[in-house]
Amino acid sequence: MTEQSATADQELPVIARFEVRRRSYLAPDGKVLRQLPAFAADANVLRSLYRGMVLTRTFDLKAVSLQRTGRLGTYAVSLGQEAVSVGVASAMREEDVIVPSYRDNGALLWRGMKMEEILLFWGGDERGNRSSGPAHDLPYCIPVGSQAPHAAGVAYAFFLRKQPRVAVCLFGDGATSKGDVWEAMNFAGVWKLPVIFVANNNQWAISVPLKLQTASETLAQKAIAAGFVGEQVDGNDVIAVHAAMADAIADARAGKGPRLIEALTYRLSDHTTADDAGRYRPAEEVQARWKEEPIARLRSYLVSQKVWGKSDEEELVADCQQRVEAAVERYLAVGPRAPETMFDYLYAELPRVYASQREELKRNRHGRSDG
Amino acid sequence: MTEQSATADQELPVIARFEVRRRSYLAPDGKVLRQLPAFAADANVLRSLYRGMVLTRTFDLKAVSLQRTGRLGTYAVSLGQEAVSVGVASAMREEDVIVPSYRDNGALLWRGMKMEEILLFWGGDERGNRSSGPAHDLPYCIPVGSQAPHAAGVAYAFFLRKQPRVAVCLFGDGATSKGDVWEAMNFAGVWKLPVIFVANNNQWAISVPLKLQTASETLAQKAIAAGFVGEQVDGNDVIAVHAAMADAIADARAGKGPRLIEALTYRLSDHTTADDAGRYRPAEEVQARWKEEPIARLRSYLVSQKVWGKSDEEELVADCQQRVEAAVERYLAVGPRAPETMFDYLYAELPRVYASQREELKRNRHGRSDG
Amino acid sequence: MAEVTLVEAITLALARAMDEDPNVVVLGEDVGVNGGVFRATAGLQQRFGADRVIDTPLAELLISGLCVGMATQGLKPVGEIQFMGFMYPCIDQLVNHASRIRTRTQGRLSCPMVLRTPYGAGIRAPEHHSESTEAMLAHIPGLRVVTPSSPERAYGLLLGAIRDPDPVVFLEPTRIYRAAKGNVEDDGEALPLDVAFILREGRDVTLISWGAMVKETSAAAEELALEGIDVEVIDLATLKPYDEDAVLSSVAKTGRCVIVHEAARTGGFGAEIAALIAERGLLSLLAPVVRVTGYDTIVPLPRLEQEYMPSVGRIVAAARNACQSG
Amino acid sequence: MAEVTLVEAITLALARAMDEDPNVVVLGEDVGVNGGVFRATAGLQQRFGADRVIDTPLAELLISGLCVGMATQGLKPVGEIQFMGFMYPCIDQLVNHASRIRTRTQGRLSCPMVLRTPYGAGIRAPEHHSESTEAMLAHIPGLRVVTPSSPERAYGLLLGAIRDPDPVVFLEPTRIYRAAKGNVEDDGEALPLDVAFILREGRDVTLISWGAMVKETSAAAEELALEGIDVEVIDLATLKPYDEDAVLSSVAKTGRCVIVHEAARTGGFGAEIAALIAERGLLSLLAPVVRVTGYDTIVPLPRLEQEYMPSVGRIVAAARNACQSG
Ligand SMILES: Cc1ncc(C[n+]2csc(CCOP(=O)(O)OP(=O)(O)O)c2C)c(N)n1
Ligand SMILES: Cc1ncc(C[n+]2csc(CCOP(=O)(O)OP(=O)(O)O)c2C)c(N)n1
Ligand SMILES: [Mg+2]
Ligand SMILES: [Mg+2]
Repeated sequence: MTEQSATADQELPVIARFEVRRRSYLAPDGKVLRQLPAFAADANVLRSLYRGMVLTRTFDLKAVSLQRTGRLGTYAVSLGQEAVSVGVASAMREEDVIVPSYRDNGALLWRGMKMEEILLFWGGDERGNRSSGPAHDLPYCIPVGSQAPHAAGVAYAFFLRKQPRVAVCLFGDGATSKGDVWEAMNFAGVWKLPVIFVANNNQWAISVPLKLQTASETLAQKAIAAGFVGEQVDGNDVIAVHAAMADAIADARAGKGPRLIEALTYRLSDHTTADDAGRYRPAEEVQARWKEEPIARLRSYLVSQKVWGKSDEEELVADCQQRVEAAVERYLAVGPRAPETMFDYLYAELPRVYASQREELKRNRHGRSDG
Repeated sequence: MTEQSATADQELPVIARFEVRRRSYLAPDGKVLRQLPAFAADANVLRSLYRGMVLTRTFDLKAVSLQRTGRLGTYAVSLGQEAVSVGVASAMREEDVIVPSYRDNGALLWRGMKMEEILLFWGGDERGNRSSGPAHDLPYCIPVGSQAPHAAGVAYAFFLRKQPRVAVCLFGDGATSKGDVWEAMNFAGVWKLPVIFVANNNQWAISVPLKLQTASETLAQKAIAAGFVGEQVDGNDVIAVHAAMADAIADARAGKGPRLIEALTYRLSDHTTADDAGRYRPAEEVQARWKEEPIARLRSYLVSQKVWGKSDEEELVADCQQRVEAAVERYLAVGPRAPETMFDYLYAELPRVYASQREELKRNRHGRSDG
Repeated sequence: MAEVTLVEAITLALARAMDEDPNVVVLGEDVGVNGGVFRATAGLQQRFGADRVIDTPLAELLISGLCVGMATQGLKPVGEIQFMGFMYPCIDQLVNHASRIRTRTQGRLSCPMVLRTPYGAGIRAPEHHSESTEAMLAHIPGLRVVTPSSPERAYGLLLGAIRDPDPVVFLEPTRIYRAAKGNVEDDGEALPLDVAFILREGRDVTLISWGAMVKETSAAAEELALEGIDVEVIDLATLKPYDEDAVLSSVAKTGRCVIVHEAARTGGFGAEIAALIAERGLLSLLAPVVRVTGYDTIVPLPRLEQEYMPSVGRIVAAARNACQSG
Repeated sequence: MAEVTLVEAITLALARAMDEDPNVVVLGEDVGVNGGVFRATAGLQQRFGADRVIDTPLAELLISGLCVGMATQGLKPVGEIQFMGFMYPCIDQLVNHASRIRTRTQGRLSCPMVLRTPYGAGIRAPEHHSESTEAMLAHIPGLRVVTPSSPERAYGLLLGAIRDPDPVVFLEPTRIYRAAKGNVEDDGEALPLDVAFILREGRDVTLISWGAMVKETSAAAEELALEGIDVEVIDLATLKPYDEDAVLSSVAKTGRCVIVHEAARTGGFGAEIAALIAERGLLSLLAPVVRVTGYDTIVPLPRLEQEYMPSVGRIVAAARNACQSG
């Protein structure tokens, strides 16, 4: 039978319209683009966001050097993405639950996880995840996107118990290609759950650029498929990230349902310490992006507002250095684990049949015949 | 920190706009709503679509009675959804590939699969899937949504070989909740693959109504998340389904990429012969929907156009009855399979280690000691 | 004390668990108004509400992932997967999360969830509705895999699974959902997990099975008894972790062992049991261990389904052989 | 004839296969410009183009599902899953489709695909990067599961897997990707699937292993030789379907068997081998079969990873025991 051209479509009646909005307040040079949100009038708030970002970067860079010198395992730094981590976590309450990926170091620091705990985990020791952060927070999640259904489940628990709490789920642009994220968003839409999905769009999934990840013009629009609002924010503008999250969380807490926040930023570093981005990404591209990074941006604004100065900066840098160094010392001082402890949290109570395996590990503890 | 109200959103600049259009030509009573597509001027085309739908329904109802009398296994009828099956298949070329679900009987009939083959498969015999339809077509798929990635893979093969062929994937409204469908659509968008996704929205997934399946106003809009166009069609208007598919397939064949077609229809039957919809769905709802069913609708139009009359109808009904009965006889005449054949297509060549198991089946063939 | 079918016993246990603990929620496809495609959740939504008996979208990965998230916050989710053939999308959540959250967080969080699913062939259903791939799950550290073979054990083991502080996959033998009847006291008494049930004591040969095949295995024991062969029948019930002592002490007594399961032979869970015996029960063996199982092929559609399944005849023959040799 | 590492041998085989058959395509995450996170596909995209070496979106289910669809149309897709810990979302496609399309259509369609993935612990990687759950896959009828233990076998077996008309999961031992070096003739010669390789002949005891553990197993054999114990070492290579005859004839000769794998013990593939021996090799056994395996717990993070893995010492001790008893 005859096949006609698609232009016919244009004559058809429209039954649904959608739009995606973008939020940003500070230009890369720190100039104000539009009226700032109310909280930004409080310099203390902005300074604390700034400190959070600087501490995150100081810590991240130290972690990389620890890895380079063989004192830490593979590590995913958040260089250039500190505004996402800090903007998101700072908009949450203690009783809310964060459901992070493996790159949200700044967010977990803000939530109260100790630097030495983060190092311990990436140093290859589960004990790091005991975490001094809120006991109800979920730990780092490594299988990309697989934490999204958890966030929906956590939010469902709040909904069922009628608690005014919100789950916040972070993942990357690559994760938006996974069915897990899709199924979780769709469910959250149906039940109007108090969960905010944050897509940290750093535009790369290891070596895969965004355009090979999806054909959608924005990641925010993916929420349309789940029947709720998606918003894009300038992920290098911590004021925008915090404001967008504060709005979304307030709505979710008020029972207005989920939201997807796309934080558009850029991965200034290699994917992890195990990656060499030089193989797939031109240095020029990275150079250009440095002009947009979030820390200098907020500093320029604070300085322009005369609420931040050279001495503040020097103090902060010194303080961060000192805190990080102290944490590293505590990390390096952590003693080894007894091998048999690999059975200690397998079940609430170790089934009798595995006792002998635990015993064997205990026996071998000091005498493994091949050293 | 302070949380603000979401109304702030409305002041943000819009960076992307989307719309979903709807296609329908015939009102439930067969009256013309808008200018018909060119192909509809040819009465032969419309009559063949009509015949396809009537044959499908005649066959489906016979299959149900076979199941009720213990001569067929569980069967999923397409009662009320014949326009989707026929409208879709009739817009395809022989060299295209259909990737069906378990409910697309009418489409497979149109593609050339024999009625006795369909019965043989649902009668519990794999041999039915040898199918007299195009050898490259995929067979019925039972795990909901899991066929969507196959369709993308088939389309990729066409793309790689630069063949002007299209893959057409059918699934239900429930399937749109599965990550499989989502991942497949997203990939098809990135590579602009020649694949059309058809969501047969019969508004129920067994007992789960659409509103518990997703919060999106339409299923068509889910394509927005994958970066391509989604269109809703009146799934009870075979002219609309065929036209939408013809356009979509023509575009895909011309390299313009994938499309999602939501065919909005209604499941007039139980989910399958194993289901009792009376447990979860009011009879009144179903009654009301009967007014919209596709066969009477097209017939009214054909009659109003004087291209179809009482005698045509009587002939057609008799012909369909006769063809179905003949097919049923051929089905019932199919001999049993030797037990050991369960190994015959496990691998291209049966690995030596399994030969003894095949032998055992052969030995036991007639003498299973417990009868 | 009423006579109920196995699936009715499941419903009783679910209702009891939901009644005694507000943290228990049931979720899955069609579990609400419809009461489940096998009626296992019949009446629960009317009684406990649509918020605690959740009709989910059609997405198995989601169901298992939701359970994990809910469980970390102290809910006790009981997810239903409509058929085991649709459970594969849950494996990622089971292996990478449910079974590890306690270890990953060194006890800070735990995952008290149950994932129920009907399993096994023999109901003349379409493709994918006859799966019996319990061995894949029983290989996962941190998980429990439990399957009942009677209404009494269905009730007691499901209560035990729901109350257990760790994740449990609960496999329900579809074939005997209604065929198996028994008197179940709805007294809230759970049965212990991790222990096998000796259904019949005997001296000559040990028959080990679980789930629906316990029916054929017990029938075989009766038939063998007529021949004067004294059979011990063990229902393993919990496959992960399983009751190694029960297996070893029985074989130490009988010296002969036949393992029966309907899953494909190669890499089936019967292999684990035979391996245990080869390692720690070898010296008491008087005859080779035998596995009577489904064949190493795709479970055929209904027309050949019966030929695929272990029959009483095959079990009897294997046991008879074992008793003759050695 | 050049000395190459195991991962370089993989690259050679992929290049050869793509060169000789235009239907072969490679797809996965980061396989293109980046050449794979382990460089297994290095240079392939430059040589064969971005259409045949496809950087997919981040979605493992998709990768396996695309392979199935492509394969039904005569392409020979070789999908890469970045680590075995991320392969679980593929199991649904492997069990419900790849392994069954030939049976489902009674030969009308087939599924000649290969799904490659690095597997195993020992590289001090983060959680989920040390999985060794081959037993789950080796239980699936209709599938092949193959794993090499040297560059030569990596080259020959991968070529064999790609040319095979049925689906193959190809497990690449991460730990010896670079550690294992060998002289590989890039002559397009495939090695046969479904057969085990006798790496060392011996009379006293049979050591059976596969993948990376062949290294420790062979080292153990050396050590045992010094004690005058004559060891036969078998690399199973293909786990599904596996070479039962090779196992049985070796054990018939030695009467003693130690099976070594790094996966958790319970329900690991070693169980299947021990079960085979208990069923059909029992009479030749002079000592209990022994499994030297990873422990029944979550593979620990790097700090305890080494304690988790079977060591040369544990293998030697087990073999020594076997030789003393009986
Ligand atoms: C399911 C899964 N597949 C593959 C990987 C390996 N991997 C780790 S991070 C990564 C890229 C993730 O990209 P994105 O989601 O954009 O997050 P980003 O790393 O950029 O923050 C990949 C492929 C993984 N961890 N999980
Ligand atoms: C993955 C999977 N889960 C569950 C089922 C059981 N099941 C068969 S059909 C069906 C509902 C499907 O609804 P929909 O996608 O709307 O298609 P429809 O049956 O309405 O045509 C379910 C849950 C299945 N076949 N596959
Ligand atoms: Mg990214
Ligand atoms: Mg439907």
